[in-house]
Amino acid sequence: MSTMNMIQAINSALDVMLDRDDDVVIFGEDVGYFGGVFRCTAGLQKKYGKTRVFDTPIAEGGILGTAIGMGVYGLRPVAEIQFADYIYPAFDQLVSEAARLRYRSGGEFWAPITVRAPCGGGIFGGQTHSQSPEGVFTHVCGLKTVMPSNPYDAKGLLIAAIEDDDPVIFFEPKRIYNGPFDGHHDKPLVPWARHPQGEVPDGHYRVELGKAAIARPGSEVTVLAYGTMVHVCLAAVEESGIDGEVIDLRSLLPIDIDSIVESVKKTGRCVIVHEATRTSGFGAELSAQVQEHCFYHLEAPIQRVTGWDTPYPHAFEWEYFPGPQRVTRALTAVMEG
Amino acid sequence: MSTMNMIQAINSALDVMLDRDDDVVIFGEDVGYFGGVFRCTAGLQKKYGKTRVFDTPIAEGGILGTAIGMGVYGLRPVAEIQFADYIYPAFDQLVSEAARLRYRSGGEFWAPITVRAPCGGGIFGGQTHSQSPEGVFTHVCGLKTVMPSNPYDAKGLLIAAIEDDDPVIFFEPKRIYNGPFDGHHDKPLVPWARHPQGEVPDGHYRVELGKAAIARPGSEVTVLAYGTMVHVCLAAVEESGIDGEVIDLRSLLPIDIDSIVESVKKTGRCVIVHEATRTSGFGAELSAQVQEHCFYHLEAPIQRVTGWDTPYPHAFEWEYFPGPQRVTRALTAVMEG
Amino acid sequence: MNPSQRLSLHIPEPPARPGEEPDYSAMRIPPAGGLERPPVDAAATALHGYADALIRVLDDSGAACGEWAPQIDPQTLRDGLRAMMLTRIFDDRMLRMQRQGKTSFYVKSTGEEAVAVAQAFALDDGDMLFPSYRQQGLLIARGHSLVDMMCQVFNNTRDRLKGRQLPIMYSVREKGFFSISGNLGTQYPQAVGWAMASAMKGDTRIAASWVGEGTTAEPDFHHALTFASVYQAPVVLNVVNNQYAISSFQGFAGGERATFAARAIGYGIPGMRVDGNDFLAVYAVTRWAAERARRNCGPTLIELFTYRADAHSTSDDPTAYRPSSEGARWPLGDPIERLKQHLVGLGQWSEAQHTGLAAELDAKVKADLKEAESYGTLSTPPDSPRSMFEDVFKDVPPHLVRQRQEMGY
Amino acid sequence: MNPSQRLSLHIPEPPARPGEEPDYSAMRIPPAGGLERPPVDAAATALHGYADALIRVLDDSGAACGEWAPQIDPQTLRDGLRAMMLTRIFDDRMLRMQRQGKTSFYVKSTGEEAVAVAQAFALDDGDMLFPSYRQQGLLIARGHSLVDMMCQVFNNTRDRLKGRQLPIMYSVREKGFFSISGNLGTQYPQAVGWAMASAMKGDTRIAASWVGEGTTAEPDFHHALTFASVYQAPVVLNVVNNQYAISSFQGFAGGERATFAARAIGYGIPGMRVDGNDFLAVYAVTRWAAERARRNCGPTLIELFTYRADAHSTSDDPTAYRPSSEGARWPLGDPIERLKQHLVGLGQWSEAQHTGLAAELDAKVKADLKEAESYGTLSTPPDSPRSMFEDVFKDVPPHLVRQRQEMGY
Ligand SMILES: Cc1ncc(C[n+]2csc(CCOP(=O)(O)OP(=O)(O)O)c2C)c(N)n1
Ligand SMILES: Cc1ncc(C[n+]2csc(CCOP(=O)(O)OP(=O)(O)O)c2C)c(N)n1
Ligand SMILES: [Mg+2]
Ligand SMILES: [Mg+2]
Repeated sequence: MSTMNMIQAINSALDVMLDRDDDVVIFGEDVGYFGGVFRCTAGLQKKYGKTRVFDTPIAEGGILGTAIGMGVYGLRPVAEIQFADYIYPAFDQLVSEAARLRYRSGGEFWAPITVRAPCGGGIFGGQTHSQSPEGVFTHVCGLKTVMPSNPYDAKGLLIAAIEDDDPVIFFEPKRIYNGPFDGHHDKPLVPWARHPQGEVPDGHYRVELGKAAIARPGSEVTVLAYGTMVHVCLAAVEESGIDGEVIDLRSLLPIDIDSIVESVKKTGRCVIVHEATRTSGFGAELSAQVQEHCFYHLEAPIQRVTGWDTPYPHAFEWEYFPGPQRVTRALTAVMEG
Repeated sequence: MSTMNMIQAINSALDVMLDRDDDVVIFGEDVGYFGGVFRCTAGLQKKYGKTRVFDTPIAEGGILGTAIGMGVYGLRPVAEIQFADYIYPAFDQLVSEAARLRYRSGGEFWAPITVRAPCGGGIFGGQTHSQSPEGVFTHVCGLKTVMPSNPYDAKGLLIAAIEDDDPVIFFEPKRIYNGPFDGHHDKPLVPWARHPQGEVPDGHYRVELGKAAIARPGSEVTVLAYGTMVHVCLAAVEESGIDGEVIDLRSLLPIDIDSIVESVKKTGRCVIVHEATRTSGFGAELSAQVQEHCFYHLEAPIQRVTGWDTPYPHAFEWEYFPGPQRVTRALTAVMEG
Repeated sequence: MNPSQRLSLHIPEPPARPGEEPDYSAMRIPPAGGLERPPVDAAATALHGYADALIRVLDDSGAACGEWAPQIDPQTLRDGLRAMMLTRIFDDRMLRMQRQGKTSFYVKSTGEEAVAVAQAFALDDGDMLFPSYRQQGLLIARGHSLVDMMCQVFNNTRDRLKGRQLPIMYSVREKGFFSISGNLGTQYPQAVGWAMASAMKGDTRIAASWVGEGTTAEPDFHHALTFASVYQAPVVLNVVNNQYAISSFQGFAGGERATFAARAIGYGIPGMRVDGNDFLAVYAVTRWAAERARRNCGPTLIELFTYRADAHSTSDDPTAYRPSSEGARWPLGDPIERLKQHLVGLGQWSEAQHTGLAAELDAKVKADLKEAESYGTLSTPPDSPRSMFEDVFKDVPPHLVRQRQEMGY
Repeated sequence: MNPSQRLSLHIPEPPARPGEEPDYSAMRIPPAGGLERPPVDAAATALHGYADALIRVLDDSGAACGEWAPQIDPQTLRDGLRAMMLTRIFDDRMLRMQRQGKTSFYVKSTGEEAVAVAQAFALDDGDMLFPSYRQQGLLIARGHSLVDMMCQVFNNTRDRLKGRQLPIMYSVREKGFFSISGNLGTQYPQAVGWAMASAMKGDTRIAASWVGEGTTAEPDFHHALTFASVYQAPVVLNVVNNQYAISSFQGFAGGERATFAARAIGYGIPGMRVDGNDFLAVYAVTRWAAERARRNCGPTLIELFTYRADAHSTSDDPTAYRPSSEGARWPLGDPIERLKQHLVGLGQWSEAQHTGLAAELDAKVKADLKEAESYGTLSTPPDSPRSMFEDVFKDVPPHLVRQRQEMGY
């Protein structure tokens, strides 16, 4: 057991997997000698050699195209997309190839790739270093989409993703790399070292894909969130005094609908929170499913708290970011509604 | 006034716009001399010359990248993506560029492009000639997404799209190019010539983007659909004997939420139908918005009838396609529920 | 400079359109046997000339000439001829099936059979193939069951792809034949990735991939060449220049300005241009490239110059955009005829043998077809629709179980 | 062939890593003035040699040599020197602003000033520029207001981009300077499209665009070259090879195997390689390419060989991946020093004038900064957040009005 921040936990997951499985290879822009712009692969090239951990050309489509080929050969490639905002040039290889390969080949070929991509805002990254594109991947049959909210889950989910025989997109909310940022940007960040989920086993363990976690049990309203927003929601629940049950989805697809339904049937109310833009974001799917399954238990309209439907504006970061105040407002509304 | 099928109506819209506005140019794979694999641009190169209507390299990203540049120059480019399934290589230019250009440049530059893309299945096209990817574009701030259901609207919406100063993705449900296919694949197709909306003015007219149409008024349940599914829903309503109000959305973004809300408040019930896969499809957003706006009017859970969450399977086309039977089942369920 | 000169846009125009007479008199066809065969470890920079050249072995009389003439025993050549003939007969027969409504779609490779067949012969059996939709000859050359291929085209009860794929989008793992994608070019970087993996693992197998000349404009062409160059991947990348991409002639892919083999130069990769209708030349160049890759000397790009003798697919009618006489006038002939002539010249084949073989293959295809049809055609779906929900993921997740149940299964 | 030979993967390795001594002794630096200046309408095929060459005008003594030496009057050269110096001083000062927390991010162009400045001088004012984030020199050379640039970097009340963009992602329509994208390479095909439009309309203006050598691996590089070639678009496409892409040396973009100028060959486009730190050579080659484009002779790819003398951006620390002595040992010198030396040699400049100009520019930048800061810095947002909902579309649609109201505006 060690104290790790999320970068260290991710590094540890990669280290464990490189060590256990000779077929694991890691590559991406600046991930080799340098160790990644966020340092998630620091030290790994030195430890495992240049053909296990290496730099690539700046071509996200080429990175994922070759990753698929390696996966078909029998390797377990882990590719880094430097920022989630830069995943779009690889969209075709993900959507048309990785996602459909097993299906279209009648199960003959598949691509057990893991795609790591730092996502989300709150770091003054502007419109091209702040996006949360997870929603679109959940519309693509054949991809699994994951987003951890803490170092323990990050390591366990990443190991599970690498060991999974399906392609997994693993989004890393970079705002919480160093600590559980709760949206109070004017207060100092608590480091992971002072958070229970900063305690991370050194060795191998898995956090199952497709299982949500109850981040905080509660009785009055179910709050669905993932990534950074889990901490924002926890803060809002505390500050509002409303007894919210905060569910950390962890895995968006497959989604742990049973845990969600159980909670909403209990509370009768639901608030959904994500940083991504609202229209057709993953919150829409959550809302649709909750009302499909829990219609007769709902006592108020489901509320969505999300990024606005605009690009991420650099100077108005905190007006854009769905912080605890906005979540609190939604909690209050859903209690009244 | 002429009788036109949807291909002719689209051709007519392009013809009218090429004639009216010297800045309109049309290009794409096989659209020039040949006139397009679906013949939508037939005759136009001959009429307007090779620099107004021309073929391109097979590079969807290049087509839209250059289209944006032409738009910045001051032209109104209309680009064809041969099948919507092949729009993904252009995803980055659409999402990161066309959609954000006006915003990121503070309004200095914009890309008034129109992207035409035949979409949808039911033509035995298999997984790469049948997709309905409209949902992901509605998650992208700065794009407008449109899908007509008949020749009259196709022409009027396409003209409005070309004249619009924002980028518009114009999806053409190819299954209804020749007639209002209602999902009864074992019955002969009624041609547009025998349908009132096959009557199309020869000249210029616009169908405003962002306005839905009531395809059939009704009192018992609101049915939200677009493209081919409008006809499937109309058939299902007739066959079920349930007095459904079928709303043809026409424009997904911007969405005519007022018309939807008005109808659902009246009927108290809602069924959403699209051909695209279910999870995180546009139906999710519709469902979320309907329950946000009409929660206290809803008498039963909103139902979604969609393509299954699998790639489009060639041999099981009709098991996959959300036909009138499945819609009828949902109508019945929502009446009982 | 005259600043008032107005700019104008160039739009490529093919040599001839319907109603015009194609004229190939200006086409530069170098003589067979005129080029050196460089050592397989030659520096890429020493090979620039091959990108503008046309490697040819068979001369007009069918004799094999020059350094590139490969050492192949007559039996192998006869096997190659057989595979090409079988491919053509198979194609013709399957086209008829489509016309009869027994399947929805078909793509022929008529006129281009030497590409797939000679290349399959030049590669090792363990080498991994990442084809486009027009290399059915690879499967036939590797001796794959025609019945199996037909069952896929028919989407019948024995369709190994469970009715999921468009006809001809084969996938045959045991023959090292990768699942064909409907999306152009995506297999190209995948082949490079496979080859990189093989190199990482100290394997001896190489990869090969194919795209049409039209597809070179797609990003994945660039990705493949970049990654192959950077990591010196053991891969043979082929561009089948059949001069058409549906209705667009090669000028819309850049063919007016340079050869497709020349694309390789900028990546420091050898670009070898070969007469794609010359079985021996295709075999020799592919063998050279494969050997080069296997010796860790890196990737090669091969442009196979040929002519799409028939329609793009069953959805296409080429008379709408090119003169119908064009194919007959195309000067590089037919690959089957040319190999036949060579074998006859060697005294290893005769007109009678040829007619006999054609009849035998025809009978074989008919018999296979009969068997395949006995398992059904498009109207007889392969399996229960229940299988529709399988293989989206390795295990069927709960939401797909629910949807399957919703469908009634 | 030895079939049992095991394959292995090549991973590029830069000449030197931290702790090692960079050694440029093997670098081939051709003498200045050694190359012919071909006519601007020369066939692309006649120009292959320039892709492997290095066009240089200024020799070690600062004298202009050979056919490529452009005819520029001394005042223009002094203006060029001034613009380069101003760019460097501006960069240095803005870096300090970032370090002081007055903005979130900055990107310098130190060592590469000749690229943007000489190219801006070589193009006409009406020509449209599609830059990457490292060509601030273009704006400065076109005389754009530094205050305006600073206000964008500060995202203050006068930020013409309304606080929406990351610092340095300028957009200045009236200077023909296209909105910079954070996504690498996307501007390249856009420039080609703009040039195509200009040609369609019979205009006389051409387009120019810039990417780094690392960015050549992106698909849009390939798209731009393909479309430029097919339609012979009047565009000048520049690759700034500063040898680094963040931490990755040029080998990861293919630089171990061929030059970046050589990429052009496969598209039938001239690829001209130029000493990017030689103001006169950059000017001359750009002028040649611009003239070529303006005469309807099509596009040109220019590789500008230079060195990124400083960090990638304020988020980067290059000592982690390259020897800190590398920059000093880099043999092609500093563009400002070299032009200064040339002017001094001509008797058109002096040490005293240089010092005086430096002081003047320094004072100017300070004064401008004072003004810009008076409109606020990052902590003083530009406008009401209400504007956040504008310009997503031309008109604010109902759902954004609702969201704005939800936000309380
Ligand atoms: C990404 C993508 N874009 C467009 C298409 C439609 N399409 C199918 S085949 C084809 C032409 C391909 O031409 P070429 O690469 O020369 O191959 P050939 O058919 O000549 O063998 C086109 C445009 C597609 N399948 N995928
Ligand atoms: C599509 C995309 N991928 C990755 C990045 C992250 N990134 C920003 S700059 C950079 C390096 C670019 O190097 P180069 O093209 O050589 O330009 P230079 O910085 O040297 O001027 C990278 C990888 C990005 N901005 N966009
Ligand atoms: Mg072709
Ligand atoms: Mg660089």
